[in-house]
Amino acid sequence: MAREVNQSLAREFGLSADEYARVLDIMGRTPSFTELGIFSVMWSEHCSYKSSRVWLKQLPTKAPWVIHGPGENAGVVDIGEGLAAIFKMESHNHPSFIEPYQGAATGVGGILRDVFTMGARPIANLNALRFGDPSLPRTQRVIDGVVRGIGGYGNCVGVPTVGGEVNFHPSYNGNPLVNAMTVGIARKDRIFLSAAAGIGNPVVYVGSKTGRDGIHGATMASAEFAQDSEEKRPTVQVGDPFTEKLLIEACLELMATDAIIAIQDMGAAGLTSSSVEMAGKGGVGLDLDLDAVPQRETGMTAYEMMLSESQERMLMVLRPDRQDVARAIFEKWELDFAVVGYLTDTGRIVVRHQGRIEADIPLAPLADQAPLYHRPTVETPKPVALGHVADPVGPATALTQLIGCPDLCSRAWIWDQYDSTVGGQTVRRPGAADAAVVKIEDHARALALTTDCTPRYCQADPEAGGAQAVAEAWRNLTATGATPLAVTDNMNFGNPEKPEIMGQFAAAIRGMSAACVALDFPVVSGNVSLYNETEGLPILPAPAIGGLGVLENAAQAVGLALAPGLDLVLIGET
Amino acid sequence: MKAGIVVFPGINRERDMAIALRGATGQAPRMVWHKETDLAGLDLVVIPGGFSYGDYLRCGAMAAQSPVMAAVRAHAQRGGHVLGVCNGFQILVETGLLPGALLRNAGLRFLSMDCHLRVERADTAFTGRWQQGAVFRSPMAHGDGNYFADDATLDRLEGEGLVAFRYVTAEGAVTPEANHNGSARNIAGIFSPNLRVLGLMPHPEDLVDPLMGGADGKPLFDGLAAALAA
Amino acid sequence: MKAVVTVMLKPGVLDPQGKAIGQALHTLGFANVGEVRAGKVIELELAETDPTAAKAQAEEMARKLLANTVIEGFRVEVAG
Amino acid sequence: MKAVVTVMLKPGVLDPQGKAIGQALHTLGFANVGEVRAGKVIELELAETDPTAAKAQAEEMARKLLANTVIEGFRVEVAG
Ligand SMILES: Nc1ncnc2c1ncn2[C@@H]1O[C@H](COP(=O)(O)OP(=O)(O)O)[C@@H](O)[C@H]1O
Repeated sequence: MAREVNQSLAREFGLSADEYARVLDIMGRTPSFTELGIFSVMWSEHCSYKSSRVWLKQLPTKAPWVIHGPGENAGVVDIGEGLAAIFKMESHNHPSFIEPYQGAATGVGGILRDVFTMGARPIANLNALRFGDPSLPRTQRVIDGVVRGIGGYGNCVGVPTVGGEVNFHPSYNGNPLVNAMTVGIARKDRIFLSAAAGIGNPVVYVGSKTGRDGIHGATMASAEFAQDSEEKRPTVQVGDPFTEKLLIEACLELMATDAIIAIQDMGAAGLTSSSVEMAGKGGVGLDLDLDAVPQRETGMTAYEMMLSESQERMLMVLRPDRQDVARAIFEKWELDFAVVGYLTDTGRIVVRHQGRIEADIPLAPLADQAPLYHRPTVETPKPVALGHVADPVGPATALTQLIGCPDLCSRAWIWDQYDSTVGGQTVRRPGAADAAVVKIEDHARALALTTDCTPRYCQADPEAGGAQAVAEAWRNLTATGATPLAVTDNMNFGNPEKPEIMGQFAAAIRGMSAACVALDFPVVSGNVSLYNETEGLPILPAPAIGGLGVLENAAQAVGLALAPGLDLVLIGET
Repeated sequence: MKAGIVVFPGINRERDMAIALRGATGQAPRMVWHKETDLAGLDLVVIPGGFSYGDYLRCGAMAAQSPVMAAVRAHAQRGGHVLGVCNGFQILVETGLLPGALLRNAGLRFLSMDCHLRVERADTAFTGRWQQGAVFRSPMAHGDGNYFADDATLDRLEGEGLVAFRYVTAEGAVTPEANHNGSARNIAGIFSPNLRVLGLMPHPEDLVDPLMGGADGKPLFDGLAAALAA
Repeated sequence: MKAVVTVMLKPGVLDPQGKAIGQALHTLGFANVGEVRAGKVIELELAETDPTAAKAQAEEMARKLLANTVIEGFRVEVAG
Repeated sequence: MKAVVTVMLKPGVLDPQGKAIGQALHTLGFANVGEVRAGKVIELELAETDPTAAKAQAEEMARKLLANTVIEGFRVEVAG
């Protein structure tokens, strides 16, 4: 493991020559192996959004009801009666191709943590899935594993899976899309953020122990698939929904006290990104002692611990006088609890392990000088106008074929595997309305939730496709009687270094922005997944939209079932 | 009626159950942590659904070993009422309070859907609000609900009238199609010989409010509240 | 030492998992597969040096927790 | 003949089942239990009389279906 750090190693770690030069400049010396690892994950596409950030800035993110827009672990909107809805969508595309069950399961676990880390009890999960040609055995295995994985995790943690969407296209044969969304509810005056504060305050690690799971997962999620990726078999993370359930309960119990100053889940690039982001946002330094980190395996190096993606872990900054309260709660729930460091006034992250300083990096430049690319774009050519469409089969046959096709047939075989009623608040289950409706316990209010995108449209015209996805989500919410409030998105695209892909991305953002502005439907959180290509073939672009709306009275929710004797009315031009 | 709900790590339908009980009794049930052993004063002990200890070894196996289950057993031996739903049923069976076992669903998939249940006898504290033979709708959500017992046990259960509910069609017919998880003789729930312990797989507690699609499950809780009124 | 506890469904208890695996193997073209049974194996590291004692302990664990003797049987092997 | 395929998570892969079983055994008072790993065992009846061939077949089945070789390893034993 102790290899010489130089440009060629940096390249293996996914850093370009320019990026490595910038590392040398910031450090003023050759970085250590661990330091190089930290830079590489922090500057990966997955963590830094270096190709997408310039475009994401164009999305409208404000409205009077938005409490926290993008930039926090999840978006937060005011839903009235002193309550806030906290929600976000996230992709687990690459892991789900390598190991469908665990990839999808840990995707659900990750997005749940993003939401409860802010103080919300998760009340609903949704998903947006795209698979390859369903007649291929490989696709069937992926579908089976993904659906089981989503159910396996969500059912066990006891958060109902209430909606989603699925479609199929051969461009997803080697690169399925698995986007998971979680929605939670918190009191709007009890929202927890990640900015660390208070020099000398303890940094506390809770949850599962650290193992060598998924090391370099964040950089993997940012690299195009090559033929040999199945052979390389990178370490896959295994999810532990039981521990996640304990973590939810323990965190919510602690959040009812005044012990927590800042909290952040350990997602991609685990300890590195959580500690760097917490300290960076708070403008403080951080001393980490890796010997104190609960470890599942022996002989782990500093590099491995900093980059491990073991699941079901959180990092918190606590009030020093509340440490015992916190420890007692985590012991009650039989979770690990360890003070692994302290906040400092140095503005640096210092990582110690077995008596050695393994990393010592100034935090401001690690964040401020992170690469930001204005990648070249090429517009997608406008689709040629549709000419006369022949009707070879007649409307009756066309209708039966449509109803039976994989993209439109019943999804009951999926949602029958998801517990959609746990919690006792599901007013409209999957299939019962255009959006799922979930009541808020002890309130009359309910949320309407949906995920939508039509990649075919986005391929033909990314701008119109992006706008259409937003509009469809808005319509689905409206159709239940809800007032649409805000969206989360999951931008799934190919290799951003190709101008035509970046062109799709930019156009989709334009379309989404225009629709969001027109509908007063701001984007409050989201996720970007790039490099969704296999052997150079990109996926159909998929800017998945997760929409959230509110109903003041759950009893007014409208479903799809037609009551007899009513008139059918068609609104809008056909 | 004073009811208590036992909470094991990994249980997740305790709040659904509390809502259903509160709806019937007007009072919040006591939440009993799995390390407690004092159930004094409770008329009804409920073991709710979920994934106790992740169901990682066998559903209900680890919870069955916890301290509170000794107290639940003593409560049952005193003639107290016990209701186990889903994971709770699995735990009761693992504890030996009810016979048989719950195997993996025959189709090997988790099943989350509505099913129809037929009330096999109406002269118990649990079923008094129904007519014998009544059919009601209930959500179910489980991966291991396939009731199994050897033939002698099944014959005894039937002979002694200890089958509580069966999976049936909406019209009340016992058919293989209505038996989603493959249970022996379509059995969805069973009683103890004194009729005071009931275990069942489906979730009537999730259908007690027209807002959530119906109140078909409510008679169970209303019946208990009436029968066990202090 | 290490004890390996193998837990299998008793003969006569339907094993849908084994059946499904058998069918899948046939579909994959493994024609000479007959009956398939699926079970669990639990490997225990025991702080115990006497094989007889280790075996007895593992058997007790199996009876108390690892197997449900209503439906399952078990066997224990002990290794260095 | 009979082939027994034992499938275990690869070393280093998180084993939530094993962890939970270990904790439960401790709670039950089995103090000298160290690491616990949980896996699957699949017993196959094969229409094959040559042990070497039977083993090779079972290994192929394990690679193709019985084990998820991304996270699991397997071993095959053949018995009369
Ligand atoms: N992956 C999924 N998980 C859960 N529910 C799903 C999934 N895919 C589709 N559904 C549900 O199936 C129903 C129909 O889906 P879809 O055809 O996408 O509806 P629409 O076009 O009206 O948005 C919706 O209730 C949706 O929530």
